[in-house]
Amino acid sequence: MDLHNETVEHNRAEHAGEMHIVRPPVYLGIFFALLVLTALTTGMSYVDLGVFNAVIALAIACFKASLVVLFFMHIHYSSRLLKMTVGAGLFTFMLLISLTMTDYISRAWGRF
Amino acid sequence: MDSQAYASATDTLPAEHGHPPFLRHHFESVSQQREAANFGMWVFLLTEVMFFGGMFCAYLIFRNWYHPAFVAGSNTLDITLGTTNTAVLIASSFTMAMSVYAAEIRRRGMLMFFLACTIVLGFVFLGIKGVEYHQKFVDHHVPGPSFSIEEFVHPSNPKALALTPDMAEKTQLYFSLYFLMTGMHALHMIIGISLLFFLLWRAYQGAYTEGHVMPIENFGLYWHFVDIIWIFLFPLLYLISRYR
Amino acid sequence: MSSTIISLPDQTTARLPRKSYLNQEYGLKSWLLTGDHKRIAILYLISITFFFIIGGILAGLIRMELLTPAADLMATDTYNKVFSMHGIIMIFLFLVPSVPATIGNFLIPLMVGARDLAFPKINLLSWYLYVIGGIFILAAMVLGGVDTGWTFTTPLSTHYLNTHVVTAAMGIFIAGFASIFTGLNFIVTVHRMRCPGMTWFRLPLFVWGHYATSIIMILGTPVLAITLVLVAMERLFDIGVFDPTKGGDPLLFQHLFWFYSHPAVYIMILPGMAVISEVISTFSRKRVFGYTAVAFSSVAIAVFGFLVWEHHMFIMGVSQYSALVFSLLTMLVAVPSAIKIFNWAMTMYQGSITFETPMLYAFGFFGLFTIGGLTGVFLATMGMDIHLTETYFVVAHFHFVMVGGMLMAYLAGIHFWWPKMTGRMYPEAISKLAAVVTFIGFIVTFFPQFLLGYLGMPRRYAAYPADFQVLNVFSTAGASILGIGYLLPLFYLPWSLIYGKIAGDNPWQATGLEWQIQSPPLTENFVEIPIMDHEAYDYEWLANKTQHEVQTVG
Amino acid sequence: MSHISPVLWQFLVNWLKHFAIFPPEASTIAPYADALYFALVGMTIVGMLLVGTMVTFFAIRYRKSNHPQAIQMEGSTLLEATWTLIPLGIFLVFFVWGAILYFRIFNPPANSMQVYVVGKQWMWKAEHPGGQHEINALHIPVGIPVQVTLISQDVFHSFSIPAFRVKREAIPGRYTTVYFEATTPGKYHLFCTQYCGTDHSAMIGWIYAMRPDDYRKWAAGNTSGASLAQNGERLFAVMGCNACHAGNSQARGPNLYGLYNSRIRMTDGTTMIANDAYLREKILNPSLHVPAGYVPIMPTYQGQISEEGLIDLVEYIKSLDSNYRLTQMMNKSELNSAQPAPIGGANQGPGAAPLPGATKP
Ligand code: HEA
Ligand code: HEA
Ligand code: HEC
Ligand code: CUA
Ligand SMILES: [Cu+2]
Repeated sequence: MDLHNETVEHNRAEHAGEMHIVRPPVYLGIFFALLVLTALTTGMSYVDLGVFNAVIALAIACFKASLVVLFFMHIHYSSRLLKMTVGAGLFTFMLLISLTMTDYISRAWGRF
Repeated sequence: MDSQAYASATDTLPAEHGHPPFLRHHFESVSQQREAANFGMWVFLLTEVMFFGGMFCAYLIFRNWYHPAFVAGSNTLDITLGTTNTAVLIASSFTMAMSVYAAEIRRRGMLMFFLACTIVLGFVFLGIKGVEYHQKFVDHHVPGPSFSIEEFVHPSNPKALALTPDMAEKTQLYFSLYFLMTGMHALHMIIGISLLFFLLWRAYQGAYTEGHVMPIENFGLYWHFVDIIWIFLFPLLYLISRYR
Repeated sequence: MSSTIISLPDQTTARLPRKSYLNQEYGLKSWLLTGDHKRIAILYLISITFFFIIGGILAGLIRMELLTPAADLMATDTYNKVFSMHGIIMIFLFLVPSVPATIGNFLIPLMVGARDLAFPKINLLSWYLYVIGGIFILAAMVLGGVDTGWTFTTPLSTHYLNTHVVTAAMGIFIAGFASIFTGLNFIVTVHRMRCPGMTWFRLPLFVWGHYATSIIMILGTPVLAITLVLVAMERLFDIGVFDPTKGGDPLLFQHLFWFYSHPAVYIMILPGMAVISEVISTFSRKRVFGYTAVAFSSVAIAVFGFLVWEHHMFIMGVSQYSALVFSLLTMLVAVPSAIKIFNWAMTMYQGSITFETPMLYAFGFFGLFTIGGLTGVFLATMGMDIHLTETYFVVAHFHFVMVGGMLMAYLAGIHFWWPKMTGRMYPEAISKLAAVVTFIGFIVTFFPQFLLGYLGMPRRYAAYPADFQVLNVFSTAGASILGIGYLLPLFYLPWSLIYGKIAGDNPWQATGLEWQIQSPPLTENFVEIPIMDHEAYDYEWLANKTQHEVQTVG
Repeated sequence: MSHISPVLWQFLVNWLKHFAIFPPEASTIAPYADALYFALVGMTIVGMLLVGTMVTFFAIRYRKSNHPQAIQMEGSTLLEATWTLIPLGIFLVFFVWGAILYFRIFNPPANSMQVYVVGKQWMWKAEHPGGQHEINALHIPVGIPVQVTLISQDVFHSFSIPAFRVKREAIPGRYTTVYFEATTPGKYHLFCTQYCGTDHSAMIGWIYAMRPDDYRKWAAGNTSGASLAQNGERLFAVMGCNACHAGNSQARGPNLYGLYNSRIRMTDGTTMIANDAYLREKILNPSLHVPAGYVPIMPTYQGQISEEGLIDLVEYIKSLDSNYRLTQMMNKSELNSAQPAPIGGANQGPGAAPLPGATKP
């Protein structure tokens, strides 16, 4: 039962080694970064930047989310498959939003 | 081909030799099982992304249509509580990450400590959320028959911008989305906390510190995901044009 | 017609294998708590057949009502409930799980050389969710019905009906999670459970098709779930997101619903296409022509399928510019289907073709799906859609693709793998008859509906102007023929469980891994995990394989 | 006859009486739609023939008894490219063709006659600018482009005239439009094609396409006395709109003369065109878009005014625009004059202007 994929090159990379163990200092660093970013985003919302308020708030949120995904959720250390899975989710989510928006944005154009 | 040969062969199916007890029969190795579970969890999180995606889509549209109402609605939320809650949730994410670490280095006590921390922080979050919900009830800002736009048409705070009644009506939409999104998020938290109790109990029995870290890791992924949702909900719901 | 390809063992001596997944354990409990993907597939098979019969009876009622122009058989609101339940049951409880949850569930681990799906418990959970969802929907039906149509159009479904909308929506919500879990299992299994040597491009096209389907299941279905939650919230708490009087937008519902429901139509066809690939290859005794093109076209359909949903809303007041974008994208998504059709046709070129029942169903699929798909192009053509939308033309289109395409493929698959699932052959002559009757009945039922549609007969009408009657009578007459066609397998397949000939391991002399093991298979599928050392559909390998050599099983 | 069952008998009679497989072509759009339809049918036949002959021919030629040994092959990039690109090309042609037709149907010419249709469960209420109201029927002149402005009072409905090959959804809360120009006088089906509840299949009616003079006669005989714009003017006073929109410089609200179809600057810098939808939106949700230079003090009339009332108001405000008045008013005065139309067509005596479009070649 132990013929463990010796012949298969495609599984080799994914099987390579045990899973990476992330050390507490990294977690701690991310934790503080997230706290700082939370303070930052709250602070920024008190400054009037017009449309850029929303843009910056979202940019910071995206950055925070990436930190969580990459380090807390170990994607930084994971196989390409998992990276692509995350990408696929993001992509489909963007499809839902952006293609729906083609309707909402252009409804007011022209005569209609 | 002689199928009998195969059938009889099963009688002498090789017994599980030397495999850890948690290795399920249909997997060939521990790492295969672990990677399958890990990948499966990620695929499940994809479905969660799309689940929340529908609500984000609705939010985006109405926020653009009724921006003043959303600003007004957002400004009634308590920013201190909101920010605190964000910090609490991030902290719980951190303790959860530490739990994973504890399981990986096989420290039962440490694992249990961090799981317990996560549970406590989870409850703190829900508690604060409960306080916020309660405020909304008191203010008649829960969509439904008792919803009142009074506050938005004649704001008690002289600095706040008064809305015309028709726009003020739209704040109800804001609060609908607010309750829907935070409610869905809270539901995920409640499910998560229930699971945490189970994990804590199993950790106490020593289930995860013998190399079988997968359940902890996977739960960690779930918990971080719930955190991420909040990371987006917070600026979207609380931080619209606070400078007003 | 010669049936030479069937190579059954000598019936006088042949026995079913002493041990198989069917007799590993006995008792109801061993079935209801099983983790075995094959048993779960059988559970699914039984339950979807149950729902198909209910859906079919409802279809019969629809056609009976439409025999005459007046609403005389039933009141209009009854009719509305009948077609709503017909649509809901047929789509969510029959067609979506049809091939994936039965045939796919049974075969994917066998085909990739695994002992089971990655998560057997989740697989079982999926079946329970399906059953619970089904019970909800049946409850909604028994308690008084739902009359929203399967599309739940707001604000009709949220504010203007007092039927059991929430119950039905929750049923679909739950059944939706059954579908998500099936898809999740398939994806993980295909990625993580392939046996040594089973590279991506050695996978049978059946697996590719299901992989593509699973992508849609996991990415699309949650959006349906949240949409139904919103509908329920709107009904229960009046939250207003779909209510124009509160500033909400009913079109948002359409966007979210069709974001799932268009890709869902590909959930409903890709597994069928997956079956056809296997059938055509086996009975032409040739590797599928352009394997990579067929494999990638499945994935292309799955991905592009997410980009076209607005073609269901062309006249609903969406922006004309965005309609333009979606029409264009719809044209693009039609292309991979064409690629597949041509590749299958070319597979037959220089083959050595026999006409077994699965092959006859596959021929049916060819004709009917091509018509159905090309009429989809009519609908994707914006200006034409204005006239055709919401008429019987659409009804005909989707029955051609769903019934003529997917249901035919499903029946092809059931017949094709029946010997593997049960160890016995179905009766060949009568099943060929059933295939032919189904085809003829189908054409008579649904072809007139294209004409009706162009004449302008609206769908979801209990009563209609007398001008349309002649064609409707044809359609009803056809439906009775069709009903007989579907009834036949319902009798002879169970019959064959006891009286059918013993099939042996590989009655079709097919190349797939699943055919190299005993039928019915063992609970653990393989005695030893096989090592794949050849391409899919390698008939030379099969021919060279001596009787007692067992490359694929160890 | 007793041996023939009643159903079968009815069937036979019906067969003879109206065995239609093709709807009448009764609008200027219909020939375009039919041309596209036949082209698409042609594509289907070609596609079917192609696939059908391939499959049948191979099935016969390479059946096992004839061709016992299959010859293996991989694939062919050339063939693959052929059957990717050719269908793609064909589909793209239809995309362009269909898009042209779509824009033709949904973008009426500027001089078209206005009709308003309100859908509600389960009836169609049509209103002509001249004040004629009808239920489940619509009388229209042939040879004149008619723009139907649709709205629903409750759920989605869909306004479908198969003989004209046009259809458009009536949406709650928003105007949609569709236009057609009938060519052949006659009586045509009007259907509600969007499922809208219990009596969806009873929400049907007739379109009466009439020669212009017949139409005029009909219009004259059915007017309720006041035109939509006149009703709207009354409402404008009753609802107190006058108070702010008096049209003078002291007024608190903007002057509405000439507003229709003009381009307006908003406070947020964007511009909008004051079309029907804008006017309706303004009355219900005035603070959604605020014209530059004004404070949003206008009250909302949401819930105080029916869809019909809104249509009256909108029509009134539209009539304040001289261009619009020019194309429509003549038509209206024509209808109000209630004189029998002289033989010879649309052009009438002094004072009455021709029907818009009647002079079209
Ligand atoms: C299995 C399900 C299924 C499948 C596969 C499809 C496939 C397609 N569908 Fe269909 N569709 C439905 C199920 C399905 N549909 C349902 C259920 C509805 C109605 C929902 C409701 O309102 O209730 C619907 C409605 C529907 C509409 C909306 C109609 C309306 O309401 O106004 C449209 C519009 O674009 C459309 C288009 C298409 C297209 C372009 C394809 C394409 O994918 C088809 C591609 C296939 C081919 C094109 C055939 C193969 C091609 C060839 C062999 C090439 C021929 C050769 C030459 C041209 C040279 N469909
Ligand atoms: C998988 C999907 C599926 C399948 C298989 C079918 C199968 C059939 N459908 Fe269905 N249909 C839909 C999906 C499907 N349909 C959907 C989604 C709608 C839209 C609903 C909506 O508008 O919301 C629809 C709508 C629909 C309509 C339009 C209703 C309307 O708009 O007013 C009609 C009308 O003819 C129809 C007919 C049929 C017929 C005759 C069959 C036949 O193929 C069925 C034949 C099968 C049997 C008859 C069962 C086998 C026989 C028995 C079990 C014996 C007992 C039976 C009798 C005694 C009759 N269907
Ligand atoms: C209290 C005063 C007031 C009343 C009453 C009022 N309006 Fe207005 N109206 C305004 C003001 C101020 C504006 C410009 C600012 C805005 O859009 O809110 C306006 C804008 C408009 C516009 C848009 C004009 C443009 O240039 O874009 C229309 C159309 C309109 N009103 C119609 C009506 C109708 C119809 C009524 C009655 C049913 C009505 N108004 C009643 C004050 C009023
Ligand atoms: Cu109104 Cu259907
Ligand atoms: Cu579609």
